[in-house]
Amino acid sequence: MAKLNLLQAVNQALITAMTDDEKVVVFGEDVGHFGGVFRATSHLQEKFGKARCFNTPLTEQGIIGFANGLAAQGSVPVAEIQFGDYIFPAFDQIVNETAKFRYRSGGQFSCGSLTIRTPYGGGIAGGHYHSQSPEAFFSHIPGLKVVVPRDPYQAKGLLLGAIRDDNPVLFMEPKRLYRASVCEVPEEDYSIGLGKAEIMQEGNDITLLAWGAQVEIIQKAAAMALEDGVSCEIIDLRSILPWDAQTVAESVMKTGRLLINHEAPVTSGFGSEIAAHIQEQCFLYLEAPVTRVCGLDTPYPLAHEKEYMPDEYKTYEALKRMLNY
Amino acid sequence: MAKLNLLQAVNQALITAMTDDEKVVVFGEDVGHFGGVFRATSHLQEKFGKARCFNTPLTEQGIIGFANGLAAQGSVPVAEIQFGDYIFPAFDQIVNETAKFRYRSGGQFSCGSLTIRTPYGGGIAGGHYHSQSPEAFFSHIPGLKVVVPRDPYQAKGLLLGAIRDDNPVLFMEPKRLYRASVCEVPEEDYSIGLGKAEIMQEGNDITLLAWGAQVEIIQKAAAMALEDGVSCEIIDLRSILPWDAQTVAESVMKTGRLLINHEAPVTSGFGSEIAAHIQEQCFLYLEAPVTRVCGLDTPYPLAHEKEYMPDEYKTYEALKRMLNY
Amino acid sequence: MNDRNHLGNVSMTHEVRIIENGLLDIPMLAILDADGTVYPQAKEPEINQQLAIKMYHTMLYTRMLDERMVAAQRQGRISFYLASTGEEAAVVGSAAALSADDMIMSQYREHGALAFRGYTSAQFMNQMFSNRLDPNKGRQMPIHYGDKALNFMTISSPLGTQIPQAAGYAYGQKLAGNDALTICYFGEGAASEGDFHAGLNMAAVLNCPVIFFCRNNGYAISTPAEEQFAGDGIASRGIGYGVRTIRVDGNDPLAVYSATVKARELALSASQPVLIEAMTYRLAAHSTSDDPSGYRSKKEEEKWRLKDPIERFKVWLVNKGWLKDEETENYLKEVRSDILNALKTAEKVPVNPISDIVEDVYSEVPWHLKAQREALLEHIKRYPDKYPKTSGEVGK
Amino acid sequence: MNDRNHLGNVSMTHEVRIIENGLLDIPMLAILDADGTVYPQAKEPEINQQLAIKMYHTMLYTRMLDERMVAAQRQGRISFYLASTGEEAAVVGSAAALSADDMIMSQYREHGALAFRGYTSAQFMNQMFSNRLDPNKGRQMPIHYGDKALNFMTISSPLGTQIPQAAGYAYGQKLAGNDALTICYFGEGAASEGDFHAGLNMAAVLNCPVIFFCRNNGYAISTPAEEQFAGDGIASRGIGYGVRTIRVDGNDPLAVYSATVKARELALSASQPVLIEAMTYRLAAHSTSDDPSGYRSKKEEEKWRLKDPIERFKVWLVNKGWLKDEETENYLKEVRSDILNALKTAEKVPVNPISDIVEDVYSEVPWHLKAQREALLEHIKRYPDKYPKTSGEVGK
Ligand SMILES: Cc1ncc(C[n+]2csc(CCOP(=O)(O)OP(=O)(O)O)c2C)c(N)n1
Ligand SMILES: Cc1ncc(C[n+]2csc(CCOP(=O)(O)OP(=O)(O)O)c2C)c(N)n1
Ligand SMILES: [Mg+2]
Ligand SMILES: [Mg+2]
Repeated sequence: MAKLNLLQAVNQALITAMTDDEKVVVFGEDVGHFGGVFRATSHLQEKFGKARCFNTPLTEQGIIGFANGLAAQGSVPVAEIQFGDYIFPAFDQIVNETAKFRYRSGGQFSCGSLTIRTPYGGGIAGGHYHSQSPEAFFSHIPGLKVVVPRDPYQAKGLLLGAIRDDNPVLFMEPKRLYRASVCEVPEEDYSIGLGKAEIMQEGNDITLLAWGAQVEIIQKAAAMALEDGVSCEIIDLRSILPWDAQTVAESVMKTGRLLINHEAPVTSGFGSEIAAHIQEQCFLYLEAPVTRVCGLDTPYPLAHEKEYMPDEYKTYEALKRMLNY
Repeated sequence: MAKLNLLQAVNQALITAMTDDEKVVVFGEDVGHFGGVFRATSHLQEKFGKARCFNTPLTEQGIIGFANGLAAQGSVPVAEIQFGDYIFPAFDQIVNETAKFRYRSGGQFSCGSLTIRTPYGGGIAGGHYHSQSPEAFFSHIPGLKVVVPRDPYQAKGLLLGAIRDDNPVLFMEPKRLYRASVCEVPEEDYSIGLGKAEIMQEGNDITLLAWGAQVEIIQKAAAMALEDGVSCEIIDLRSILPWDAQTVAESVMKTGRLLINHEAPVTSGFGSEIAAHIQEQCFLYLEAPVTRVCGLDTPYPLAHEKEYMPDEYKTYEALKRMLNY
Repeated sequence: MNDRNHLGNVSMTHEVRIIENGLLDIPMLAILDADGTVYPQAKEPEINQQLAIKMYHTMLYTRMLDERMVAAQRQGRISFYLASTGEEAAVVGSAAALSADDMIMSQYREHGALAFRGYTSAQFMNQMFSNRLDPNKGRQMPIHYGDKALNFMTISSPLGTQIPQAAGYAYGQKLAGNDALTICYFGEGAASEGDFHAGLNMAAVLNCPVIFFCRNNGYAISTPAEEQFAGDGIASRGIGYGVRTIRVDGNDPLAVYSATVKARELALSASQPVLIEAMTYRLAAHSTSDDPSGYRSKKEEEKWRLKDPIERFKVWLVNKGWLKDEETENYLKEVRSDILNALKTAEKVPVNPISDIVEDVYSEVPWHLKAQREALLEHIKRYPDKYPKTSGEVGK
Repeated sequence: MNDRNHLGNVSMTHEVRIIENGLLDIPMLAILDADGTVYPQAKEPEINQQLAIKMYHTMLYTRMLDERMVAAQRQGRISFYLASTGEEAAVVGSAAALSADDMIMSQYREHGALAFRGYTSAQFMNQMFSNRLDPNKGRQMPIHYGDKALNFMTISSPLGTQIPQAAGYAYGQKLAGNDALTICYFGEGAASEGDFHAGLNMAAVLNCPVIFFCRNNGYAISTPAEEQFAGDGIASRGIGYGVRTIRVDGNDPLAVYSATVKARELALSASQPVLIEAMTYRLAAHSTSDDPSGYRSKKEEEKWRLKDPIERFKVWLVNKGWLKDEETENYLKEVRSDILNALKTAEKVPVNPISDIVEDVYSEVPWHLKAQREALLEHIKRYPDKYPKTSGEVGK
C-alpha cells in the first residue's frame, strides 16, 4: 500500500476504471495530453489512447451535453469540469437532462453511467471564482447523486463507486486537499457504495457533521472540545444526495445535539436540509437547536478568506454554545 | 379600481414602469409584437416602440447575459424567461454574473436595475418541463433578490417594487393563477417594498407559511382547521431572498408551530432554510417540529399531478399531526 | 500545435476590407419543382417505387394524424398537440435515408420519422394519452415520443439540449464500432441556444458521425426568422464550424432524401458531422396553444400552401406511374379510421399506477422516495374522494 | 415574416453538393511585415508620431509589467499573474483606435488597453495586491482590473460571460444616444462557450454597436486551436451570424489599429457589430500556475518570437525617424523603476477592513448579513490570535 495524495488517488481510480471497463471515457478541458490543470488525468491519454481520454473545446454546457448523449448510448463517461465555479453553464444539461433522462423515458434511456468530476471549495486564495462550494444547488435535483470524499482513500473508493453506480453522480473533489491530504491507498480495485455516511468517531455529547475538506475542521474542533471533557461523535456525510439521514438521526438521538459545518453560504446551503430533517425526526431528543457553522451569505471573499471560513474556532464556539444551551 | 387577473396586473405594472421611466426596456422570447406566449407584454411594443420592447433570439443565457450588460450600462431591463423550467441555461449568468457584479467591482458596476420575470409552478398539466418551482436554487445566491406574488394586487405592487429596487430581482409569477386569480387592482402607480412578509390572517395555534400560488392552499387548510376550532396564523412570505425571518419568527414564538407549504421538491426546497432557521431562533417555543408539506423528490409528474401537489388536504393532515404532537 | 486551425492556410491581404454579408451564398438544392416536375438540370435520386410510396404514405399519415389530433385537443381529449403540417418532406425525406440502426434525436415536430420507422397509431396514441402502454410510462406531455426499440430517443422539451447530446451519442457509436450514426433534428429557433454552438463545434472537433438536421420553418412560435438571426440561415454557421453543410428545399422530398443519403455516406465514411438546413414553412400553428393570426398573414400562409410537399410529391408519383389517384383516397380512408380507432382505444387505457410516482428517478427507489410514496398512499387512503383517479388503487 | 433571413435571396442548385471546408477563405490583413517594413501593397494607417509612440510605450510597458509581476509571483509577493507577452499589438493596437468613451469589456489578457487609457503602475498594483485603494475594493484575484472612471468593466473569471453582456451594454449606449460603443475582448478558447454564440447572434439581430475582438493566440491553457475548433478560425463564425468580420495579423500593430478604426466607424455608423479576429500567439505561459513545456515545444515558441510585435513596431518607428534607439532604453529604465516603486508601495497598503466583508452584496446590507458580520466580529474579538490580520480592527 502506498501513500498517495488526493490527486493521485483520483488518478489511480480513473486508471482502475478505464482498465476494468473499456467503455469508460474521460474528457474535459485540458484533460488530454496535459493531464488536466490539476493533473488528475495525467497519463490517461498515453495509456488508453486519444479516443478514450481527450480535450474538449471550452464549453461546460457542451461537455455535459456530450456526456449525457454518450451515457445514453451506453458508454461510461467521466467528464471533468475544471472548477466547480464553472459548472453553471452546464446547469441546464444537469437539471433538465442528466437528472430527468431516465424518468422521462420510463427507464428506456438513462444517463446512469455518467460521472461528473469537479474540484470545489476555498482555502486557496482563489476568490469567488475559484472557491465556490455549490453542492446545495445539486442537492435539489431529484435523479442526481452527489458525493464528496474527505481524503485519498475515500476519493478512490467513492470515485470508483460513482463510476460504477447506475445513476448520474456529481463527484466533488475538495481542491485544497488535492496535495495536502495524504494517506495509505490500496493499489487494488475497491469501491465504496454511495449513500452511506461514516461515523468516524463515536461520542456522546454532540454530533458533528461535515463532508469533504471540512471534515478535518470538525475533527480539530472535537479535539479542542475533548480538552473540556466533551465527547463528540464525528460523522462524514460523504453522500449529499441521497443522504444518509438514518445514520445522522440515530447519532443525534444518542447525543441530543447536531452541529453541521459547511463552507458554502449558510442560507439554503445543504445544512439547511439536514437541520430541517433532523429537527423533525429528532424533535424530542434535541437538547439544543441544530446549529450550522457555515460560510457567510456573500460571494467567497479573497482578502478575508480566513475570517470567512467556518473554521475549528467557530465550530468550537458554536459547540460550546450548544452544550450550554 | 378595476378587477384584473394576474396577467393583466403584470401588464399594467410594465406599462406603469415604462411610462414612468424611459430607461425601462422589456424583452425576451416572443414578448414583442405578439406580447408573449402568456400575453403579459401585450401592447407594449405598440405603445413604447420596438427599441424598448422586443423579441430576442431563442437563448436564455443570451437574454440574461444581454440584460446584465444593459443593466450595467444604466438601462432598466425587464427580461422575460418564457417558463421557469427554461431559466437554467441562464444559471451561470445569474449566479456568477448578475449576483456578483456589484460585489466584484467594489460597487463600481452593478446589475441592480435588472428584473427577471418568469412564470413558475404546476397545476396546468404541463409535466416536468412546464411546472417546475425553482425558487430554492435562487435562494442560495447571495446578491440576488427573489420575489413571488400571490395575486394580481400583489403582482403589480411587487413587480413595480422589483423594477425599482436597486438590486437584481427574480420575479416568479405563479402561472396557474395567471387567469384564475382576479382581484381589484388600483390603476395608480404603487410599489410594494421587497423583503417583507405579510401576515394575512392572525391566529394563535399554528403558523402556516407559503408563497405564490400555494398561499390559497394554506388558506383553504386554515378554513378546514377552523371548523375544528383551530386558529391559524397565515403568512405570505412574498420575498424568498432576503426573506423576512423576523415576521415568521415572531409569529412562531406566538403560535409555537410552523407549517411550510411549497410546491417544489421537499429536499433542499426553500422550506428547509426556513425550518433550519426557525428551529434555531424559536427552539424553546416550538411545540412540534417545523413541518414541511411540499412536492415529492421527483420530477414534476404529468399523470399524477393532483396526487403530487401539496394540497389543502395534505396540509390539513400535517397541521392536525402538529397539533397532536 | 498543429497550424491547421491557427495560421496554416491563411492567405494575406493588405487592404482593410471588412467582410460584409454575402461572402457566403449557400445555394439550396432543389430537385422537384413546386409543380411536381423535376428540374431539367436535376438528377432524381435512386429511389424505388416501394420506398417512394412508403414516404408518400408516411407524409399523408402524419398529415392525417395532425388533423385528427388538433381536433382531439379542441375536444378536450388530449391536453396538447403540435403538428408538422407543411414540413412532412423535410422530416420523412430525411428519415427515409437512414438505416434503422441510426439513432434519431428529434426536437418535437418530427413524428414523421417515427411513423416512417413503423410507429403505429396505437403507439402514438399511448404516448399522447400518457397511458401505461407508452414505453415512456406516460411521463411527458403529448408528442414527447420515445422508443428504444426503434432507436428514437425520448423527446425533451428544453430546446437545443439534444444537439450536444447527439454529438456524444454519435461519438459513442463510433467508439463501439457501430456502422450507424445519429441524426439530430432541431428548428432554426433552437439553433440560437448555446447548446447548438457547443454541439456543432464539438462534433466537428471530435469527428462525430452525426447529421444535424435543421428545419428552418421561418418561425419560432411568433418570432420570425429575421428576429432570430441575421446571417445566411443556419447553413452559414456550419461553414463557420468547419462542418460539411448543405441547404435543401425542405418541401421537396427528393432533394431532402438525396441530401440526406449523401450526408449519411459522408458522415459515416469520414466520421464527421454534416449539417443539413431544410428551408420549409410551418403551415400549422406552433402548437394547439398558439394562434398564428397574431403574428402573420393569411397571405403569407397561402403562398406556402402552394408549395405543399405532399401535393408536389403526389404529382411526381402519378407522373411516374407509381400512384393512381384513387389509391390516395383509399389510403386516407384507411388511415383515418385506423387513427380514430387507436384514439378511442388508447383513451380508455389507464395511466400508470400511482405507486409508479417515485419510479425511474433513480435506478432503484431510495429510502426517502420510499417514505414519500408510503406517506402519499396513506394520505390517499384517508381522502379517497379527493383523489378519485387513484384512490381505487391504494386499498383502504 | 420578412424573407431576408429565410428564403429571400437563396439561390438554387440542382446538384447534391455538400459544401466542405474551404468555401470560406478569410484573408488576414497584414501591413507591417515581420521585419518591420510595410508591405509594398499596404497602406499605412493615418497615425501621428505621438500616438505611435504612445502605442509603442504602452506595449513596452505591459511587457515590463509582465516580466516584473511574473517574478513577483515567483517571490510569493502576489498569488497569481497572467501575462500578455507576445500579444501586445493585438491589445494596444485595438485600444488605440477607440474613443475614451467606449466601454472596454476584457477577458483578462488585455491590461494593455487599460495601460493605454492611462492606468498607472500604482493602480495596477493596488488591484494585484487587492488592497483598499483598488476601486474594486480588492475583491478579486490579481489581474481582474476594473475602473469605471476609465470605462473599463471589471473583469470576471468565468469565460465568455462578457460577450452577450457587451451586446447589451452596446444596445444601452445606442438607446441612450451615446456616440460610443463597446469593445469586447476574448480568446479563441472562450469563443467555444455558448455565451459567445448568444452574444454574437443577439448583437447581429439587435443591431448593437459592439466590436467583438478575438485574440486567437493558438492556445486555451494547454488546448491547441485544432482541438478547439475545426473551422476557419473564429472569423468564419462571424460570417455565419451575418456579422461584419475582419481577420488581422495580431502581431502587427498597424494592421490591428487600421482594422479597429474601420470597425469602429462601421459599428457606430451602421449600428452593427463587427468581429475582428487577431491571429497572434501566447508567448507567455497561460498564467503563473502554468508550465507550457507540458504541451508545446520551444521550437514553436521560437518561431513566434521572431514575429515579436514590439520589435517589429520598433523597427518601423526607427525607420520613420520617430524613435531613437536610446529612447527605448531610457523609457524602459524609467518604467522599471516606476513599476518597482509602485509595487513596493502597494504591497504595504492594507486590504479593506474586515467590516467590509458583507458590503456590496446588495445595495444595502440586509438584516441577515448585518447579523452575520456582527457574529463574525464578536468571534474575532474572542480569538484575536487566530485572526491576526484583522483582530486589530475589531477592538476588544
Ligand atoms: C430552452 C427553451 N426555451 C424556450 C422554450 C419554449 N419554446 C417551445 S417551442 C419554441 C419555439 C421553437 O422554434 P423552432 O426551434 O424554430 O422550432 P419550430 O417550432 O419552428 O419547429 C419555444 C420558444 C423551450 N421549449 N425550451
Ligand atoms: C467558464 C470557464 N471555464 C473554464 C475556465 C478556466 N480557464 C481559464 S482561462 C482558460 C483558457 C482560455 O483560453 P482563451 O479563451 O483562448 O484565452 P487565452 O488564455 O488564450 O488568452 C480556461 C479554460 C474559466 N475561467 N471559465
Ligand atoms: Mg422554427
Ligand atoms: Mg487562446
